[in-house]
Amino acid sequence: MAGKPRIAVYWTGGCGGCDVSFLELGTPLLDVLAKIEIAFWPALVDAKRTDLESLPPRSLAASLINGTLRTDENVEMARLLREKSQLVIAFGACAHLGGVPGLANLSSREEFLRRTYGNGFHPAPPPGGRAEDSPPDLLPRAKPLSEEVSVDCVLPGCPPPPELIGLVFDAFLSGDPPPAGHVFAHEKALCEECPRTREDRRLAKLVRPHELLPDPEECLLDQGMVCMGPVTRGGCGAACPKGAMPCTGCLGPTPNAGDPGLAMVSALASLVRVGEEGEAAFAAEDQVLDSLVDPLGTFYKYSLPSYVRTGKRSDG
Amino acid sequence: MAEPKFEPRIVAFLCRWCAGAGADLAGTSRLRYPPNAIPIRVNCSGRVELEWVMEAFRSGADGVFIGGCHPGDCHYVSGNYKTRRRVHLLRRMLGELGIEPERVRLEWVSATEGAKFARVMGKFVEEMRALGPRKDKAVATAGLVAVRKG
Amino acid sequence: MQPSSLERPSLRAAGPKIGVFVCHCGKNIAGTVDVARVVEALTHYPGVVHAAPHEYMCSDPGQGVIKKAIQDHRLTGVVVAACSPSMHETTFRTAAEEAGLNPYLLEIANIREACSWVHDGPETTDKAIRITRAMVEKVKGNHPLSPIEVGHATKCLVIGGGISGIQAALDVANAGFEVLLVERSPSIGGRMAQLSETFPTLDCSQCILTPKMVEASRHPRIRLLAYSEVVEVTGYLGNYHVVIRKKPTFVDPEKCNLCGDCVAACPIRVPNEFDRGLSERAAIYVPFPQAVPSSYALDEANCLGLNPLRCSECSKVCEAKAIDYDMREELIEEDVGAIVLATGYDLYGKELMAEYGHGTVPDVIDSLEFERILSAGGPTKGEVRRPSDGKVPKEVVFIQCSGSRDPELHKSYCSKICCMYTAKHALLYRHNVHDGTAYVFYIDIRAGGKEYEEFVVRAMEDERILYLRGKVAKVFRDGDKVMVWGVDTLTGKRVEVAADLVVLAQAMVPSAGTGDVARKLRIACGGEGFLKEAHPKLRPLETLTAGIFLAGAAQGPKDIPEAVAQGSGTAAKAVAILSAPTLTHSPEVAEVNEDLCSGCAVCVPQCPYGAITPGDVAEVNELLCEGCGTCVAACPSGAMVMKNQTGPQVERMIRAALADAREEVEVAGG
Amino acid sequence: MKKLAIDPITRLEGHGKILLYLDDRGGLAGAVLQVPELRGFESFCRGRRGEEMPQITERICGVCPEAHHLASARALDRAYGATVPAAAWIQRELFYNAYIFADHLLHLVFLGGPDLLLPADTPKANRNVLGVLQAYPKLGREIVTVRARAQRVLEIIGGRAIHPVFALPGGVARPLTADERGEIAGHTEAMVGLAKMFVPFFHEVVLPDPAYQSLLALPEAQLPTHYMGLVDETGAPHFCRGQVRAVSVHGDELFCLDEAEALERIAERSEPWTYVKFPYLKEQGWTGFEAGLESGVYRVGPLARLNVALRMATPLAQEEYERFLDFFGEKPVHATFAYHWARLVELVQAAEAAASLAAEKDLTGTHIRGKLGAPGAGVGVVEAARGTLFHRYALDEQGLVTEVDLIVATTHNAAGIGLSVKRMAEEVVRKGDLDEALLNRIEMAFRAYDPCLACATHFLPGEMPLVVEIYNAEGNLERRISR
Repeated sequence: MAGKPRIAVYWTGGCGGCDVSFLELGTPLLDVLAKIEIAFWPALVDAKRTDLESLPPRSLAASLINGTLRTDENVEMARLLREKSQLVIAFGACAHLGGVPGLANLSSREEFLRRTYGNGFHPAPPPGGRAEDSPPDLLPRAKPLSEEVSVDCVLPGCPPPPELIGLVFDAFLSGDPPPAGHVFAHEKALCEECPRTREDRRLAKLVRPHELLPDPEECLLDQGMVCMGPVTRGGCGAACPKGAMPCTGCLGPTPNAGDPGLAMVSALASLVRVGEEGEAAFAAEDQVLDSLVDPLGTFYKYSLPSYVRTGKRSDG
Repeated sequence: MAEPKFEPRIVAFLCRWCAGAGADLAGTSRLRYPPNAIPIRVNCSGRVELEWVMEAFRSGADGVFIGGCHPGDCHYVSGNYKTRRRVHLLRRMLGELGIEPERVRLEWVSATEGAKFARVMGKFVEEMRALGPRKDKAVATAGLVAVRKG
Repeated sequence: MQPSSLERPSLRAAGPKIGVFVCHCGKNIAGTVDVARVVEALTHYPGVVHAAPHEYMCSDPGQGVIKKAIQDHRLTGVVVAACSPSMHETTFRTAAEEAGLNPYLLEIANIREACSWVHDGPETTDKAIRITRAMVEKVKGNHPLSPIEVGHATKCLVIGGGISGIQAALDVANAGFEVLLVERSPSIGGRMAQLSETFPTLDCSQCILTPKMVEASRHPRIRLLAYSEVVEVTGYLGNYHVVIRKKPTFVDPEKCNLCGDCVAACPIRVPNEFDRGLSERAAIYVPFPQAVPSSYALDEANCLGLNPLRCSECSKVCEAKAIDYDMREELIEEDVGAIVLATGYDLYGKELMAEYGHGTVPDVIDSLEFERILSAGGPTKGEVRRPSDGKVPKEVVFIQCSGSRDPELHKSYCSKICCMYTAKHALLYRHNVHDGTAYVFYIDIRAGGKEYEEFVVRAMEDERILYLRGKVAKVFRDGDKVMVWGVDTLTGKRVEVAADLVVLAQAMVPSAGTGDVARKLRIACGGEGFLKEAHPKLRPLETLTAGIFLAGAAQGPKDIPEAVAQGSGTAAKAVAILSAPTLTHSPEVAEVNEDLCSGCAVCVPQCPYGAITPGDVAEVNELLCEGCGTCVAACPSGAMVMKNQTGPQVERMIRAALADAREEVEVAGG
Repeated sequence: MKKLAIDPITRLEGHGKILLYLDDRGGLAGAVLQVPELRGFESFCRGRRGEEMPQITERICGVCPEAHHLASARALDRAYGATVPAAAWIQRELFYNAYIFADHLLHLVFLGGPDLLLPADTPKANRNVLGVLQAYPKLGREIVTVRARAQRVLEIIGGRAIHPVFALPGGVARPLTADERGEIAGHTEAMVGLAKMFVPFFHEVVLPDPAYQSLLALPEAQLPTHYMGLVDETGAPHFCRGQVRAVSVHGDELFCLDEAEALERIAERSEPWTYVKFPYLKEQGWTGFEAGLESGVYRVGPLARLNVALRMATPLAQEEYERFLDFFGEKPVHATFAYHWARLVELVQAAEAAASLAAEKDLTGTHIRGKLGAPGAGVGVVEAARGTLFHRYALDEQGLVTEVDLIVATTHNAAGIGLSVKRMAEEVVRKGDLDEALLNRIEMAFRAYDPCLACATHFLPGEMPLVVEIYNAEGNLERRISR
């Protein structure tokens, strides 16, 4: 059918930051909205699930889905949108890699229900209500979108920077859809766009952001901060390092970095130097390495469900 | 009926100049050690990517052995030091992932230490037998972007 | 330049045609490995189009089988399952090349040293299959490569003007190549110039050395840079760029006629290093009469002062007007193709010998001091007189292994030449002092060398030289005597000698500047500080850095003939490089995927060879890269790639190694 | 017994479900607001690095990350026993006022606003931001532009507009430059300009609208509860520091305390049929879902803040505040739909405050990190756009989080919202035949609170269109209405 391409934007469950970031397009947003037809975008318009259900398969040009998959309902909606869409775009870090809520996978569902509500909390229907009225159950673990439906391309970030959102629509309205698996961010790591200077590539110590007021010019890694920049895609303009805070990896790893945690471990360990290398320095080097706390939470802040299934928890 | 004895699967990354040569010497000296480990030769232990260690675990390995030159003897001066640090940090992470850190073993073996190679390899296999099969689940999933291009 | 393997389509794209050849190696492999089963298993392995066994793969017929198959099946890769690659990799790769297959598309699966020789029982065959499968995966990912070719400079730098360096310089120069001979002190000649006579022939050291020194200084293709030091060395095999600092001597060698008036005029007197402090010299001096270059030098450190000029007595008396206070140091830059390191040795300081009086007893001297005393040109004009009072010593004790073979307190190694020169010392002493008695304390005698044993026996048979087997426990001053307490372990008796002179055969240690030079050249030193050879047996003259060679005692204790032989040996090595039309370098090096490199520079400090230059994208100097791959494993973006051993390639090997022998391994995913 | 399921409710941040139970005579037997998801931040924040908490907890909500970011930083200041230097404080406050401004604007235009700015009979297709932009092109454009400028202020100071990264225990990440101050000043000026433009618009267009008048007067929309909010030393509402003041249904002070003690005055109860927890004032205790003097139910947010405050902090806001009080003639104001007006008053104060902070000399000061002591436990409080937000952490000696407790705006309001919904439902049900517009009135009841159910349970927010299903006593589907 001719006319404007029809798209859907939906959150299975993100914090809403992705949608707000969309709004940050500002006036360009209105231009974009003029060129497309929003068939379904709860954040903005009052179309309903029934409308969506009534659409023929693949009648939507694209769906941008953000959020971690956490409940059965999330999965249902993702499948529904997949069925109705030609392109499914993972929109934001949660859909892309599992996102911050994916850190929940570090503990079991039971454990965090207990911790949140105290012992003996079991979902139940309201007074006079029936079983189906009790709150929906959670999936055993948080999942990225690609674990339940096939994803055509990715718009990464937490949230995706408006410029990158712009790219998607440029690509999209230009008529030729992006290649399968395309990620709307740079292939190169953040360092490429980071204005900080890299002088002496060696780590004599590790410091945490609150322990050091960093030099405004020098690379944060060289100053001992665990900056994920080297393993993380560019595309945000190195916003965090510019703000004197280390990159935490929200745009996800570069195409060949593989597992971002392993890549960081390798890079950090390679850079640690305490005096001359050699047996005499082993103990001191280990001290530096051991000063790294919470490696999983640090390296997989946005990607735990994509890369890590800890053996600690029973995996449903 | 009795359980069949558990035989650990092991991948051994051996540097060409020391551990690899040591393994060859163990061969020429006809020393016996258990066959559980499949050797993969690299120029330097510094070449060993942590991705490989994980790939081994992903592919079902019960242990990973890395053999390099003794401190001070690295053919490439300092590759073995880098490996030592990487493995040290990796072990810590493995613990949090529910994989026993002992499943990754780094050993210094010189070209002249055929006997030592046979001994440490035998010992490692023995320890892996004692440790039993891996209790953790698959370690990393190949998500949309987790697979690297060749 | 090597076309990038990243640009070339992977062979897998075209569909690999791999041939697998399994060697029986007689019973060596077939004895424990069921070769037929290996062949069978590999025949069905994805990508393998041909698999065959052979009794002896490395034999001509064996190689023939491979060559034929390469042509018949148009193989895109070959795996030879046989002995360790260190045995026959070259053999088989050459064969492949002869059959028209790029040699880097052939790999060896080691199923002998790593399998058939170390295991028995059924798992042995299973392991052999896994090893071979993994190697098939590697070959699938390999790209054809060809060695990197590079031009080079044709000069040679020799560092150290001792006999070894002189020999190297002469041999290279005589082969028709230009040589820079750099010597730290004002004259070449080194230790040998200090010696009196040489064992076992007892001919005069100076007499046989001087002609070589002169030849070196006169040689049209040798540029002699005495009183000079290497400041900086950059570059790589065939193309080293060196910066040399020539210190000012303040005397124009052209004008200086060696009259010596300046020495008389000079108010300064300092201990003469050449005589080990047993004589004095002026601040302006020639180290020794036969010095080359033959010119005086004013040693700035001891002169009253040049800036401002405090004395200038020497220039006043110099009729030749050879003295030039304005002479400044010179920085000389040269491109050289090869470097010979011959920085020589020092003696282990006697002040470190607590048991022998901390070097505070004037009549306890080291072997080089005794050499000077014995030399005709020495402080005593060749008469044996002791330092304290110039008396002729009647009882002299020689102590061997002083500081050597003593892991607890001193050096653990044997200094190798002490047995010989001590015998020489004792004999020469006896020739000098006919009524004198020489005692030699030794642990055992090491006289391995042509006519060496005979020489020592000659000394032992001189009844006035008493060889006492045992170590000296204590040496101390007692009046004008030096008491020596030891034990004769043969008789078990305590021995006490009230000696007039004690000579310590001090251990040999690397010369003072050795570590410094090693750092500048980025080559390794061993535990004891001696320069480290590439292989103790098979590559004794080479270092791990291609194009840098070791000669003489800087690499370990040596006597003169060995040092000379090494000089010539390194010359041959150097000439091999200098005479080559171009140099080749292994193409299996790291390379940067410029589409992925963010310039984060994590790789830069990983490289021990300084082969990586940081920038918007990192840059690898293929010729400096030795292919260790440490940078590749460190690269956070997976942008640094090892040619023919990429990460994904090895990951496929891992999968192949672990998958059950039966199951089809999934080879995609790279 | 029939059940009405309004699932899910829309134009708010988060998933929500309203269940109405009708007896056989069609009367309302019960009404609950159910929040059907959770993410368990309390659980997985444990073990994380303390200094990461501002950046982790802000992922609870992408609409008000700034509130979590600063509440978290405040808790860490306390946990590390740090005194925040002036320069850092000014950065934080300026940042925070810009946030309140932008967030209130978001609600007035994108979320709750359409209910007021557009006539009640507006077709649903237009009852959204686009409708607003069509109806008021000039103001609409201005709002979009100025909101963008406010977001830019957040970006300059926070490092990023959404999910900022600048707050650290004891201070902020970096000093601001003179140029940055210059740009900020320009933006804050524009914010004040918009506020000046919005106020008359409200009085000329929105307030006189009989529809709004009736909502304000609607008996079902009067909810006499206690109120809680943050006030500065002068008794004016302050969004990110001061003391927590609570007043009773009659306006008497219940307490005025520092965050830690204030937190002691609150207890939480959880109901198995929802993931949201229900806080109440300990002293009054939990007497079930009911308002009134005896009940422990209290409300927070713009209306609550104006009710606990003695005055506003800035001149223009004070003027509007007085107009507000004159209109109702009583304090506390209990009219739920007064939340919207209160929001406007605060929007004015936020703009004015931001402007004056932009002029502070110390804004570009370089002493921005207070000295940190050994890590311990700490409570932080701020006023999120929609109400009081508590973060409480305990850290171990490594500075890793061992305990987390979050009480957020909408949680405080959960009981109140439930009540408002129930009463509105009663009214709607009494009117009999249920149509979409009527159902929207039920939603308007909670939209007034600008609730953030995302925050409320730290679950994944999602907005779903409204579907109402009416079941008969046997539980068979009788009718399905969709707007």
